[in-house]
Amino acid sequence: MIEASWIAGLGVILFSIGLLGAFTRKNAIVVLMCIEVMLNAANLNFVAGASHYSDVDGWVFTAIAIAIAAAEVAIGLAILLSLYSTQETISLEEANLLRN
Amino acid sequence: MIDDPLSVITLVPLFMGLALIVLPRFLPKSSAEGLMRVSRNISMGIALAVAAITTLLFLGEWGSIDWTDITQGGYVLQNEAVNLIPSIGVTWKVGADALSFPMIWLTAILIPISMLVEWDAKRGHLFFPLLLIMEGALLGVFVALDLFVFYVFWEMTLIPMFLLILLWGGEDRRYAAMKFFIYTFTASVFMLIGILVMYFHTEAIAGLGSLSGHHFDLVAMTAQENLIPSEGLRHFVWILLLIGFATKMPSVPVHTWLPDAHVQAPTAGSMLLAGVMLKMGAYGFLRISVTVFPESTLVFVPLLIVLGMVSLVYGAWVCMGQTNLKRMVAYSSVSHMGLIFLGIATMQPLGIAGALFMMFAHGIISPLLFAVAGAFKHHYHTLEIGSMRGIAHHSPWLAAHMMLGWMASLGLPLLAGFVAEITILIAFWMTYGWLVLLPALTLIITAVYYLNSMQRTIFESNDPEKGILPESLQGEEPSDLSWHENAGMLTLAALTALFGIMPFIFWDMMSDWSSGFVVDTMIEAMQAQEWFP
Amino acid sequence: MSSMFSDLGLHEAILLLPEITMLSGIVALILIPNLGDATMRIPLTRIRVPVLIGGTRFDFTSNPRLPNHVTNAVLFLAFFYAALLLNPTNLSEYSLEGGPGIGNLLVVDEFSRVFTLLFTSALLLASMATATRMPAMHDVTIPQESDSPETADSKVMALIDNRRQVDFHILLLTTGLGMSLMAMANNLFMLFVCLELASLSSYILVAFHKEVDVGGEAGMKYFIVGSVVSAVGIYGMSLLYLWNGNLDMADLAASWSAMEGIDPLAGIGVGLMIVAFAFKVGAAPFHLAVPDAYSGSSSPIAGVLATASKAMGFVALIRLLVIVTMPSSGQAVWMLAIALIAVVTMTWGNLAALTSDNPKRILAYSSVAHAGYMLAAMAAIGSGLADASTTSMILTAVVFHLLVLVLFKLGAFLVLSMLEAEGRGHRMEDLHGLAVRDPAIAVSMFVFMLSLAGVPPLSGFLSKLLMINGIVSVSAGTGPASATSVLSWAQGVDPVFWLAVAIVLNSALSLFYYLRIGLVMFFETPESDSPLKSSPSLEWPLSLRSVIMICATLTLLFGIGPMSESLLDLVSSAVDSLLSS
Amino acid sequence: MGDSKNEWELLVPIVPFLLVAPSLKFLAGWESVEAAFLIVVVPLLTFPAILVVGQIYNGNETWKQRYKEGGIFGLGALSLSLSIAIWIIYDYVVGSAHFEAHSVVDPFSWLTFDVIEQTGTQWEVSTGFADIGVGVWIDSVTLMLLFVATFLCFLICWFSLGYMNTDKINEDSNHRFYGEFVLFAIGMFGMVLADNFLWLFIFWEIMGLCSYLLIGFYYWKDSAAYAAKKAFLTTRVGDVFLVVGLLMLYDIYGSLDFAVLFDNPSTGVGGAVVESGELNWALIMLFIGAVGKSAQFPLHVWLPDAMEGPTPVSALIHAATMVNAGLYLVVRMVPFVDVHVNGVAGLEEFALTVAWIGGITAFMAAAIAFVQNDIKKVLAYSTMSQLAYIFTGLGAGLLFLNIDEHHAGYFVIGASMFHLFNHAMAKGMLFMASGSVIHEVHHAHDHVRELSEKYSTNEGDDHGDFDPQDMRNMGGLAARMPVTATAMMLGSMSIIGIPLIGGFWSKEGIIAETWAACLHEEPLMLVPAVLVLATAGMTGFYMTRMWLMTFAGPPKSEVVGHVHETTPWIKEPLIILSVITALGGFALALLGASDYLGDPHHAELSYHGLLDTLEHAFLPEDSYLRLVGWTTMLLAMVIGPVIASRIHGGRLIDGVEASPLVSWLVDLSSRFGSQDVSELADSQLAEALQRRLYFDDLYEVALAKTAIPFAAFSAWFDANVIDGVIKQIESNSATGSVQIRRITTGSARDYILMAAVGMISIFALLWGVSN
Repeated sequence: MIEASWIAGLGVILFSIGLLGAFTRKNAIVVLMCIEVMLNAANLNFVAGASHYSDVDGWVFTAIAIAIAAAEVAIGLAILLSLYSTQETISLEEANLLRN
Repeated sequence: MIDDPLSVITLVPLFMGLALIVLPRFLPKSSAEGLMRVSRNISMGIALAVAAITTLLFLGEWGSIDWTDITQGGYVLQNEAVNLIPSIGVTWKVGADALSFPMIWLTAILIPISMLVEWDAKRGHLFFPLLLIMEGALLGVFVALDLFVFYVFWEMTLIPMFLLILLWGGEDRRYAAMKFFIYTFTASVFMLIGILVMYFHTEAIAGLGSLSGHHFDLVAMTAQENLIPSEGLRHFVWILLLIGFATKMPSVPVHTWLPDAHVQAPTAGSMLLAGVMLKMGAYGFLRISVTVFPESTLVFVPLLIVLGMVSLVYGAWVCMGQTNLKRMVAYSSVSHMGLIFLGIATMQPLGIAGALFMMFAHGIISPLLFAVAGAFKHHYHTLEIGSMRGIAHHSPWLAAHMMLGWMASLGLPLLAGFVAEITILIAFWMTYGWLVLLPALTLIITAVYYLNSMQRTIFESNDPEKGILPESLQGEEPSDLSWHENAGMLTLAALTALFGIMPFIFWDMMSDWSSGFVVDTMIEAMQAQEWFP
Repeated sequence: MSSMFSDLGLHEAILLLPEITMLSGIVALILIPNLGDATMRIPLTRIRVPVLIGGTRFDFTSNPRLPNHVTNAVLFLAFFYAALLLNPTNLSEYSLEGGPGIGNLLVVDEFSRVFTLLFTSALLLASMATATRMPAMHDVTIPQESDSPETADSKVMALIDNRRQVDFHILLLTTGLGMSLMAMANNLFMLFVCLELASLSSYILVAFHKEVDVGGEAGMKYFIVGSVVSAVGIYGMSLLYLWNGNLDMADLAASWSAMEGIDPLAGIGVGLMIVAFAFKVGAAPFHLAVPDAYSGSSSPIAGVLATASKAMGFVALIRLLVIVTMPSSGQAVWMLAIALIAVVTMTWGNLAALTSDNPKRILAYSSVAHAGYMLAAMAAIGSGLADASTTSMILTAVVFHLLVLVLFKLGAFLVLSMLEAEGRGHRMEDLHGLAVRDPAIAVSMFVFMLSLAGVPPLSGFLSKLLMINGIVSVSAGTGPASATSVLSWAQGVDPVFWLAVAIVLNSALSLFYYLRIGLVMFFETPESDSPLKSSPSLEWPLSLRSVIMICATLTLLFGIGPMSESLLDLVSSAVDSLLSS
Repeated sequence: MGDSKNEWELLVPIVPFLLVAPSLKFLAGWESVEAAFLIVVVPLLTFPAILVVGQIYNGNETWKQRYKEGGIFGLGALSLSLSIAIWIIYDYVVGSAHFEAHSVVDPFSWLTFDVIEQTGTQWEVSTGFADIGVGVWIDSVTLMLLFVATFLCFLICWFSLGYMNTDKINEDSNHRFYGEFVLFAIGMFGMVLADNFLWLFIFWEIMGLCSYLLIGFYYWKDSAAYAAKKAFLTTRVGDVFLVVGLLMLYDIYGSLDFAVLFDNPSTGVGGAVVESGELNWALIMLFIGAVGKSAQFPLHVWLPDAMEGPTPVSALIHAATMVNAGLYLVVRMVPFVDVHVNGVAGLEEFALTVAWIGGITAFMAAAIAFVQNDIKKVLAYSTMSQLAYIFTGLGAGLLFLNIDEHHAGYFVIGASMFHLFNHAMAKGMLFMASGSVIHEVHHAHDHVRELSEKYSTNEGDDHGDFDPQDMRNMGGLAARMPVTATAMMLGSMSIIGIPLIGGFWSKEGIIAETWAACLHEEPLMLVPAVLVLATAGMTGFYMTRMWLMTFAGPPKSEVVGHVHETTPWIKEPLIILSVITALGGFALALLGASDYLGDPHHAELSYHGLLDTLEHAFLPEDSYLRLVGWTTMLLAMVIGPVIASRIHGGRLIDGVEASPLVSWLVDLSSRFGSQDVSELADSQLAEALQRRLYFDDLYEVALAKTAIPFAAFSAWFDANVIDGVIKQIESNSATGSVQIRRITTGSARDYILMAAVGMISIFALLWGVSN
């Protein structure tokens, strides 16, 4: 059995990748994916915790977190569509009518 | 008879003013117009009633009060404290003593006069109710014995004055109003921190402060032994309070809001600003800083002297360099307010009483000056000194009031300002000796700028028939004062002379207060600190 | 965990009445607009029974304003129930043994109910304002072949607009539901889930503002940044879970105070969660999307973000910082971070608002600044100098501020909303001469501005005063008692004291732009002098104008006098219920 | 115009005023001193009435003709003051029993207060400091000045009725004149009657105000406005020091009441011994005030300019009464110095200062008077010079008293006071006479102009530049104006000190005792002694010159031919004062006025013996003094006038006879031949004298170079530095605001980046704190 700390370590790496991607990439879809990666890092932690503490809650949390992530993506895509319909871009940099 | 006249004179103008502004909007169109027409008369009636009540109180006709017989730290006309926000210890508690009463009377008498002077103000349905609100707020500052309420009223005075400047002010009114508001507000939030630190150190009173365990009751704070134990903190609070009060007074170097505000304010606004609002600073300083923290006051006496001296001397020099009539008078206020600090710094009952009298005398004289300046602007459409000469010919009444006002301001005997100046100077000599030459010589500068201006406005037309008319008049024939301006100014002039010839009307109670204060409170601190200048 | 799913009894149902109301409101919103005269033939018979769903809609259900009315009614009911439940006797009557909780996840106490009040009232105001904001046309027909392309387009647009009504109001109610549940959450994960419910709804609400090009952009930014930080937050929470094996707050708190030093897992977890909540309250430097979101969304929604959403963030912060991670004595580990964030936030907000030329952005930055003030008060709690009563007082101040903020912050947004209804409200010029066009609204706006600035005797002053007072109370006594000079005292005093000075200086700075708004309303000539449109379609006795004026009046009444006292009492007992649990 | 009827019926409103004093005495049974306050109070009520009624009824015919625009009421109030003053003087002189306490009416507590003082290491409420009260103080000095003030106020008001109301230019503004005139009277009466130094100062300032207002009466004239300002400011400088002096006195004695101060000046507050050092400074400070008010060097510059006011004002305020206030103040300091009676020793420096200032001013003013052509300016400098005489005398007296030579001291102080009386009467009359001359010349000029305009249309005459005050336009008026010429002659004689005429007695005493002080006591007195002696001769010269230029010789302009005396309002006071000048001084000298006035403690006014008086004046025992006395007479009577005659003297034109009272003088003046002094007149010295020895220029330049730029700098500093800081904060915030808003780039990527940065900062902080 893999130690919980190893799983958590993987989580750290995933999280870092996600975060790094979130502020380096321009494409909103990619950023959305990075967010998913970060959420998955959290899920890994929950899973690791659940197995470490033998606690059911962790599994439940994971399930709910996945659901939240799904909702988030759905909403995100909808909003990006809406953005695209008005500004014809989904680049985070180019959509900058609002500033200062 | 009303049990609690102080609450009445504070709240009735406040709410009546609000009602007079708000009510017409809810009435049907026809009756609303009718109400707008009479709102001036109602406002005047209320203001006169308040003036009458305070005068009766003063004469002892009402409540049979002996104003010279109030024990130190005691108040008359106190009400049963009403809990306003008991969970943080805020109560509605009012009272008057010899320190506040002259200011109360001054406010009550100045409001109808300033209404009279601007009797034909535009948009009178707003103007006169606003003055009523102003009256309520100003009286609130002077009667409140709860620091929270005091602070609320203190800031509340800003709003009507802000609106007065904005709605009836001169060309550059927006800048002036903003500056006035922000400047004084900023300063008074420092004061607020000071008040809160004091609040934090109060001991609980039963039934108050359920949330914090403290209260804002000034009387109890004064009575509490050693309110703030840490000396450094005490000094810090003292300085925080001073920032608020010195800005209001105003003292150099935090005075620059005043000339701008004055130049732009309408006549009635200037009159109240100079007459009463500036006194709030001195009043608060005496009421809170000096009374509650006598030890800190002693420590900071050198600071007071520096502030006072600089205000006085520097203010006078700046005054001399002004070309705008209202600016000049405004700076003369700065200069005179400096004397108040000097009077307090003497730590003599005489000097403090002189400072009190200065507050009162300046409260009569400066409204006269601003009424004159306002009338000058009104009739000649200019405020530049020297652009109009020989007004003694065109407007003899205006010239006469101007002369009297300026003479009173430069300290001519038998006019109210002199008593204050001479008593402060006597006390100052007793404590500081030859340093008195500085304020004394400033009296010459004061005379110089007033006389220069007089020479170039009242006199010098080179022609007994015409005089030099300013371009701003555009060929119109200038006129003399209208009846209501004249009536207002005559009242002020009469008061100036009355209190110059018979200063004892208010002097006795002021002297009594300062003696009581120094003997009961200050001497202890002076001996503890071995304060022997 | 077993009790978590214990059957909900009548008592619980009553305790959760506001939430149940909102939930049924959502259901009703889904159903009611679809009610029609559709019938269904009972199979094998010729009897057609009306099934009501589908078919030609009734006159009543085809009213495009119906969702709005329903939402108003639902929110008002929820507000009303929450107010009823606030009565402690009612609360205790329906409480179960072992505290007023619903399982381990929710706790229904005065604290959560006060916030329900806050959320529902904010949403109610926004919903009422929306009636004037979102176009809705009665009796729109489907485009016919004979229509010209323009007519057809406009008919389509009108149909879409009518359809959006329901979506919008459902989202309002889900936001309310999420927030309200979130205030009751007793478990960190529950808290987060509810927070996400509200947040996700609010992302859409922000993007809902399709009349302008920037609506989508605003939604996108708010969403992207929000999602990133909530991912960060969830990750932080997962770290806490790893550390403790449990996300129950009481349990976390116990472990936290039992911990020797700071466990890195716990520390990092808390730090990450602070990031997530700091975004919600709009604290620097996580606030950058806030002004964009406010200015891109419709004003009522911006108002909700500035009040309810911010309050939600603060509830989360209070739970996390005061309940979970407050050590029994000494300075909290997060104190310095929060204090610094507070100072940066208020300064940034005020400074940025100074020269902004968009009233909505100004209000957004002002909202940021206010978050700074409240964070400063939180920092004072964390300084470890506050005893129980002072903590309670500071929290009271914060909650009180959040409550009255609904009146004058949302009130100001409502005024902007009225302007927006005529396609304006994005430039300072749009406010020009408002006093000429509608004096009552201009005066109300002025009152809101003064209250935001903290001018007595308005409620904004009282709340700010309470916060400063809290800071002063904890810190003023810390200077060395033996200090004989100001300098030596100032060196000795706890740095928390300077937070009060920072607030004061910032208040002064803020006056500039608040007064500027007041000035342009009164002293600039308006671009048009037609009177402001009142809300014609708000078929209540109340028009939006009177709602705004009521807000202004309450702003004054909650500032001084008996009403403020009763509100303070309410809040302080709510805070006590939080702290005692 | 031009009628010579005296409108006696106009005086009817005065009668009730005149009846007040008798009715108080006989009907109400008042003591005279009880009525003393009325001297001030009645004018105090009259002056606002005149001003307000005048402003309302301005231009009304009845008001103008019947009430002389308020002049009649002013005259009434002043007559009341005069009658009560005479009543008091009568009581005092006849039976002074009830005056012993001086301050007969209990002082009224004006300002009450406490003073705390330090005793050792304790602060206590002091019992030594008295309240500031107000009351009436009467002694011989008071009475002498009270008489001078009330009497001259009354007469000059009378004179004004003729002088002011007949001039078109004053029309519709005479109520202002009379109102301010009466206000001035209040100040003067009040100052004389005040029983403490503070009230003395208060009324002193009131006079200053009226002086200012009346000099600026012709407000539209730039020169008048400037002169008024100059007068007020210059005296203000002195007043400020006077105030400082008051503060010091109060600090020393704990009171400013004469009763307290004079009772025992050697013990101060709480019985402390008074150090001469501080007292010396206090007295010098007070004296600076007196210097300003009495136009002494170096604060003398305002007086000549003050002649811009109407002539009655010059006569009353700037010659006869107000300028004496300084002298009065110095006389009030006698008890401090008088070591014979409780005085403080060691104040010689103060005495010397007084004497020196007096000597310098006397000489300087006389020198400048040499070259003045404006008749009023000559009189102004003469006033300055004569006042300086009195200061010198007082200085000598103070010196004597301070070294316990009290006999000589009392005598010279008495002589000084007596000179004050003589000078006031003579100079008041001289000014009125000059006013008469100016008035008539002016009218004649108007007349001539009307004629010339009627008959010759194109004649380019320089009428616009005609100055009716310039003596170069006069000459030969002795024939046209007999009353005026006589009055002027008598007045000049009194000022010069022609033996037996009023001024002689007093001037003799001053010069002799100054020399005595120099020779016997204090060598430093030499300078004032020499200067006053020289001035005696110079006085002879310039007074004679003035008279001769005006009245003798051939007319110097065509206008003179049309001059004649018109209104009796002007003539009557001149005649009264001529009599007083000619005989009153002599009579009083015989009654021992000098002793009486000098020593309020002991002397009585009594028949003194003609021979004693004459002997003291002409044949003092001390041979030095005899020499000095005769030298004075020689200089004043002979040398000065003879030189003046040689330059300016001459007969009238043929066929014109002066009245016998003055013709002898005209004749005499032509007997000494003539001398051309045009070369001298062009010299640099004359130029310097013309420019008033450059003092005015010096002050002007000093002000323009220092005060004005400094004020402008202050205003600049305030607007740009102090307010600039505020504005800087404003603009810096705006800049900062723009900068900080740039961080909100609009790119969501940057926002996430910022959030990440924030996150890392939080980590760092948490990590830092937990370690």
